[in-house]
Amino acid sequence: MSNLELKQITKRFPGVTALNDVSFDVQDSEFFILLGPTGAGKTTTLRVIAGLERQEEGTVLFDGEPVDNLAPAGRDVAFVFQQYSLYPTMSVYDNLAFPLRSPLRRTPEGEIRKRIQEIAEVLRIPHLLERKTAHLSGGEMQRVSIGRAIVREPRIFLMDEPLSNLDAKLRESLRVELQHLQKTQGSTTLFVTHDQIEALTMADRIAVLNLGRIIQIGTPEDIYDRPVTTFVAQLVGTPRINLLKSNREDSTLYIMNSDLHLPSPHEYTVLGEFLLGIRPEDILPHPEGKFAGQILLTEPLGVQTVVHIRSGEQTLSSLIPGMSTLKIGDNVRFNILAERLHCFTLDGKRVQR
Amino acid sequence: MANFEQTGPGKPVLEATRVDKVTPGYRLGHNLRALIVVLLAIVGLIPVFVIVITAFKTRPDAIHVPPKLIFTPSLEGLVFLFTERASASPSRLEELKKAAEEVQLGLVDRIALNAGQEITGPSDYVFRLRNSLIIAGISTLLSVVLAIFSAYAFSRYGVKGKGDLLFFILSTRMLPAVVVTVPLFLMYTQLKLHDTHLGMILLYTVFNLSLAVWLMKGFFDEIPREYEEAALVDGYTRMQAFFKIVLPQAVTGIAATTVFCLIFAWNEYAFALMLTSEKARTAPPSIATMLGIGGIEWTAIAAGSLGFLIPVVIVTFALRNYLLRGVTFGAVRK
Amino acid sequence: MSTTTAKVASHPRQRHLSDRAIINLFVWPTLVLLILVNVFPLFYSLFLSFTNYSAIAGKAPVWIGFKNFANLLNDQQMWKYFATTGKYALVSVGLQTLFGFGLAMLLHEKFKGSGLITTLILIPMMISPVVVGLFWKLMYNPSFGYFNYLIGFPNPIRGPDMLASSFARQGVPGLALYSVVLVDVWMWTPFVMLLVLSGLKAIPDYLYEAAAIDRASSWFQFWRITVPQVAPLLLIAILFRTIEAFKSFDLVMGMTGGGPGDQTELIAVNLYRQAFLGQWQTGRSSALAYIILIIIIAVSNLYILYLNRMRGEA
Amino acid sequence: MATIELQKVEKKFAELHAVKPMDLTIQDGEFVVLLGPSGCGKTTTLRMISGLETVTGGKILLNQRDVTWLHPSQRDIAFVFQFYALYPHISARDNISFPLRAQGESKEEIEKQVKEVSALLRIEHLLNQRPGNLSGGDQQRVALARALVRRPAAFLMDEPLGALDAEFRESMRAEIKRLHIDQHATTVYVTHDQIEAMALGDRIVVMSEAVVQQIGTAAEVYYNPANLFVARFIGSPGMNLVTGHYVDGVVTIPGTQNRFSLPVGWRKPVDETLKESKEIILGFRPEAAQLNNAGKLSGEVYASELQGAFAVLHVNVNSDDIVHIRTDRVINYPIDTVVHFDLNPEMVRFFDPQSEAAIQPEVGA
Repeated sequence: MSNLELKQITKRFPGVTALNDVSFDVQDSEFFILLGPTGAGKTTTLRVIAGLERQEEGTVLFDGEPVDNLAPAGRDVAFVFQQYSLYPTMSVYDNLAFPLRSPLRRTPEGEIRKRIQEIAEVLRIPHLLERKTAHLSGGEMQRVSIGRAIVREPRIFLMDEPLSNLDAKLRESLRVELQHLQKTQGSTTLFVTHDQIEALTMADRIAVLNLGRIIQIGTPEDIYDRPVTTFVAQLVGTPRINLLKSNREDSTLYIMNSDLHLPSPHEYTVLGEFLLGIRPEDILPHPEGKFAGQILLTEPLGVQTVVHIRSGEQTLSSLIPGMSTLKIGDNVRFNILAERLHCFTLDGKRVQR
Repeated sequence: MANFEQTGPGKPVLEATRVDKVTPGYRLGHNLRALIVVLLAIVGLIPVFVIVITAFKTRPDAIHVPPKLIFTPSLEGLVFLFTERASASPSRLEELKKAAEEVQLGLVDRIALNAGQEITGPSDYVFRLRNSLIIAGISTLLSVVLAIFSAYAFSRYGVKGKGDLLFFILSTRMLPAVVVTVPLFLMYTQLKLHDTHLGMILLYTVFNLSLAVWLMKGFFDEIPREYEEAALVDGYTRMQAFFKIVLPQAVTGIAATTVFCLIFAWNEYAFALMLTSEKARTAPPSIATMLGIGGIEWTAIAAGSLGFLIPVVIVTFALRNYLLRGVTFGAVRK
Repeated sequence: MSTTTAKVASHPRQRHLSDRAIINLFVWPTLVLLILVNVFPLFYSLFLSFTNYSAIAGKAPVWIGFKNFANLLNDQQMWKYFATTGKYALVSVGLQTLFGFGLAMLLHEKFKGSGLITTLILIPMMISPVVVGLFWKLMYNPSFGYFNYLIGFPNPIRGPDMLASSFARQGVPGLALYSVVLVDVWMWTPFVMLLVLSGLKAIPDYLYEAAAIDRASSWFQFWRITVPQVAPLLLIAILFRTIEAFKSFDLVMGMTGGGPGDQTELIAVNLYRQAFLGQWQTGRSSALAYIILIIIIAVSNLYILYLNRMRGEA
Repeated sequence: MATIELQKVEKKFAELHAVKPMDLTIQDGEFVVLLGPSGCGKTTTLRMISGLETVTGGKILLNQRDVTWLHPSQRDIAFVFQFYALYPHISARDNISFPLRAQGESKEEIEKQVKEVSALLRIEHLLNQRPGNLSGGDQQRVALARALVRRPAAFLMDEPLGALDAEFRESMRAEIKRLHIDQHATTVYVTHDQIEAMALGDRIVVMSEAVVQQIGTAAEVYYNPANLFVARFIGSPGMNLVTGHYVDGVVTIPGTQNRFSLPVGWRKPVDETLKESKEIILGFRPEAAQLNNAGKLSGEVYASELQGAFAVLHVNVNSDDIVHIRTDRVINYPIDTVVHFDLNPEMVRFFDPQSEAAIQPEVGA
């Protein structure tokens, strides 16, 4: 497998700059995820790497060597599309064999048959080989398209939201399988998604992309615990992070139009108004909690419950494990875990701590 | 691994039956509307029905006043269509009748005999039909092949000025044939293409090209680009991707386009009338002039029209779901 | 993973065509043919329209400026033929729209066999117009034609002779034109029906379901849901049929050849007469051809513009 | 408001049994969710209540009135569609006021109610717009306003959040719940998303293949699934279901030395249900397992997933059963390392492999 590097890639379409000075690298056999809302430029990035799109500026390097003037065929990358990932007119076997029969590889048929048997075992699809692609379920289709990517042992795997069209339950199980497969194959993978759960659960490292710009690159823990902007903070974590307008006077943080105030951690240097970010799981209802509020709404989700609390004019959402017995309208006392607070300037930039 | 896709026998297409759509009153209205439409369809097809029965009538039955519905069918129309005849003198008729008793005369001659005529040779209808087939067939083949390539280019690449280019191609079809034939006539006479198969094939190819390009572009637009791009990434060139992945998926589109071009070329009259006279004359102009020479040869004309009509009816059935696109130049997709 | 397949040879010089090459290879043959057989003759005839050339006179064309156009534009006969064509287009398109819309509304609700019926109704428009002309000529025949018989005039003397524009032997001007219009309507109503039907099919069910829940009157459902959705397609059908009506030549030639007199002398038929039949006035007919060309391009531009605007909304 | 009663309601399309005979009673002001995978008959059931679908058998009562064959508009119900179903050619205001105009309300009355309901849903600034140029979330708000304005006896909602993109869905879910609390209108809500079902539903009707699998509150359905389907479908990831070998009080997982003895109160019911067959299914939610090195059960790590506030460890307990264990954040177990864990006895469930039904413990487990 090889490693991939993008240096100052800029891609413009008439009237819009799809990618603006994007640079990141993917180490050998790393599972790297590009996370961002629809229209952020994720797919364009993949297409530039695969050579399906020509970038205006910047270079794409495989193992340190620029590949910009190589045709897609010559780059030896595998591309798993979100939809239309299988050739409709061919059987599953022919789909899997197609890349191996390309003029570049000319793999002998015997070799192809052996490789395909192997892959079919790994992906548990041997019973599908002779079936026409039209007769496959969504899950089977994506598994075969992943198989087609693996069978040719490409230098790099590019995956464009392969799970997002699948039914929720299937997505859960395929996520686990894909992660296991990648770890055991050690294949360098660049995976694109807008689903933050997929990013957090599967990635070794995540790059958050919005409007064609890289906002943050880091491990799932970095992105979740140390978001550099309010955009990243709100993108990951359900329910979304509470962002409360607050004010800092010497060593206490006062949350606007509520009587909540917290001792300010000494490293917070900002003075005056700022945005305080509190993850719902860091707000813990507790009989002797320091703060008081009133229950607006409870949303039981099975493994945990979202409790909407109003304190003063501010509404906070908190996340408590298991099923809560709190009723709407009850008064509730709660604590806020001080060690995991996030502090942003009013225009959304993280104040370093 | 819990997979909740209820594949089963495929999700059935359930016809929503709303409560107010099953009341007796609604049912009655529904059946009434169905009846009216069926009646209208029948009335609409009377002319076609008339052609069919006239083709199998004898001449006297055909011009019977009032029009005869019950009649003994005869092949006279067909025989007259395919033969040149002369009316035989009474003495000649006697001779032929005697020959008929000794079973020397073929069925065809005997039919002519009943109508008091003697066959002198084959008519030119078969020759005209052959011209129609050659010219329509080859021109359709050419226009479809050319259209496949240019339509693919238009569909996949933003060819400069694509909008007006397509319109420009279409405009050649928007004009009355007559407007184009005046200059063509002159060009063809100078280039010795007048009344030649080549001349007509060239014209019909271009005539059909605009329709074929628009139709094929519509069909190509419906094939997702991801398939070709996947082939590129799998190590194939753009041309190989076109032949191995795109074309196999466009087969139904190509079939529909071919048949539409065939129908338009087969039915064409104006160009054939003005740019051919004898050698390359196709069926439509020759059927129209048949009326002139043979006097009231209605049974032959009906037979000729029927022969010309049947392939079209069969094809209309085969093409049911593509009709919308073909007739509106692919502008409206079903 | 066990054996590794043949690694991709490091970027072999593959014989593959750049996109630019592919575009040229695929598009140029079509363009060349179009230019040769369509564009060149149009320019050639533009030149001729400014001359007094006649194909059979054997004299070289002599430049006469706009004389041809001037003669044509103030020749009363020409205006008569334009008027006949306009009347023909107006009436035939009007009736086609009415009947087409009605038929589509009836056929919209599926019933057993509605697919078959729809296809049967579509047959007339697929037949060669000149053949249609022929067998309607048979239908209209006063004595043994089925038309008179079906509308209750079995006796040829007291009945109408449609194509001779007479009723019980008295002249009825315009009857021939309207009998040709009737055939045009018979042939092309299915076209309008097809477009309206496809518009109706595109309306999502849940709009009617929401209307049913909101106790909307069927009048509201027709004017607020059905008509706005179908209007664009109906308009395309009307524009399309107007252009076709303007072009019609085959049907008229098959039935009346422009007669009786010049009652059904549509502009395209007259152009044929001037250019070929006997008169051979090539220069003048080229000028007439250009007048028709300009009118049709104006109308079809409306069509293309409308189509793009409609696409924009859809 | 209204009570809704379904008595033996059934639906057949030719030979396909879309909804098998079903009984359901919905109390006044209750929020009931019909939950199940696509094609399980939940939408057909909703459409039968609304009259948009005829009934093949059984009766539907609205406030004890038989409405089975009544025209949809005479049932005093409002229907919210997945794709909004707003009339495209008229403004949002006209869309909302439309049902009132049809009822012949006076102009001022209509004006007042439209103003009131658009304030409630915060769409006053959108009233003059056409639905075409509104975002998905706003269109659904207009559709909700149209449903609310006529104060119907009951609200029927067919996956209203299905077509919205992620960031709208969470806020709209809370809004629908708040609306229900303010109006306490009887609501029947269809969805395939079990998170939505548990967040919104007072009671949840879990359906699959045209049959009701279980009716219960979010807690009942989550903690006491009636059968294997409900256990697997509810919860993300679903309940762990491991087939074991049962011999007098002890469940052993074949192929490993994992053994688990039945907690108190389960011995008699399990013996009675299983009689002589030796197969049993042990079920437990991911949060019911705690990692600890001295844990009695063990397996190799297959994969691990950080899910934000917590993490899930996927462990191979035998050749093909993978178990999901919820852990707090600090996990970095490379693949195939052996981990040990224990099960919280109160959260353990047992199922009979033949009937797939849950075995009920003696005393409230």
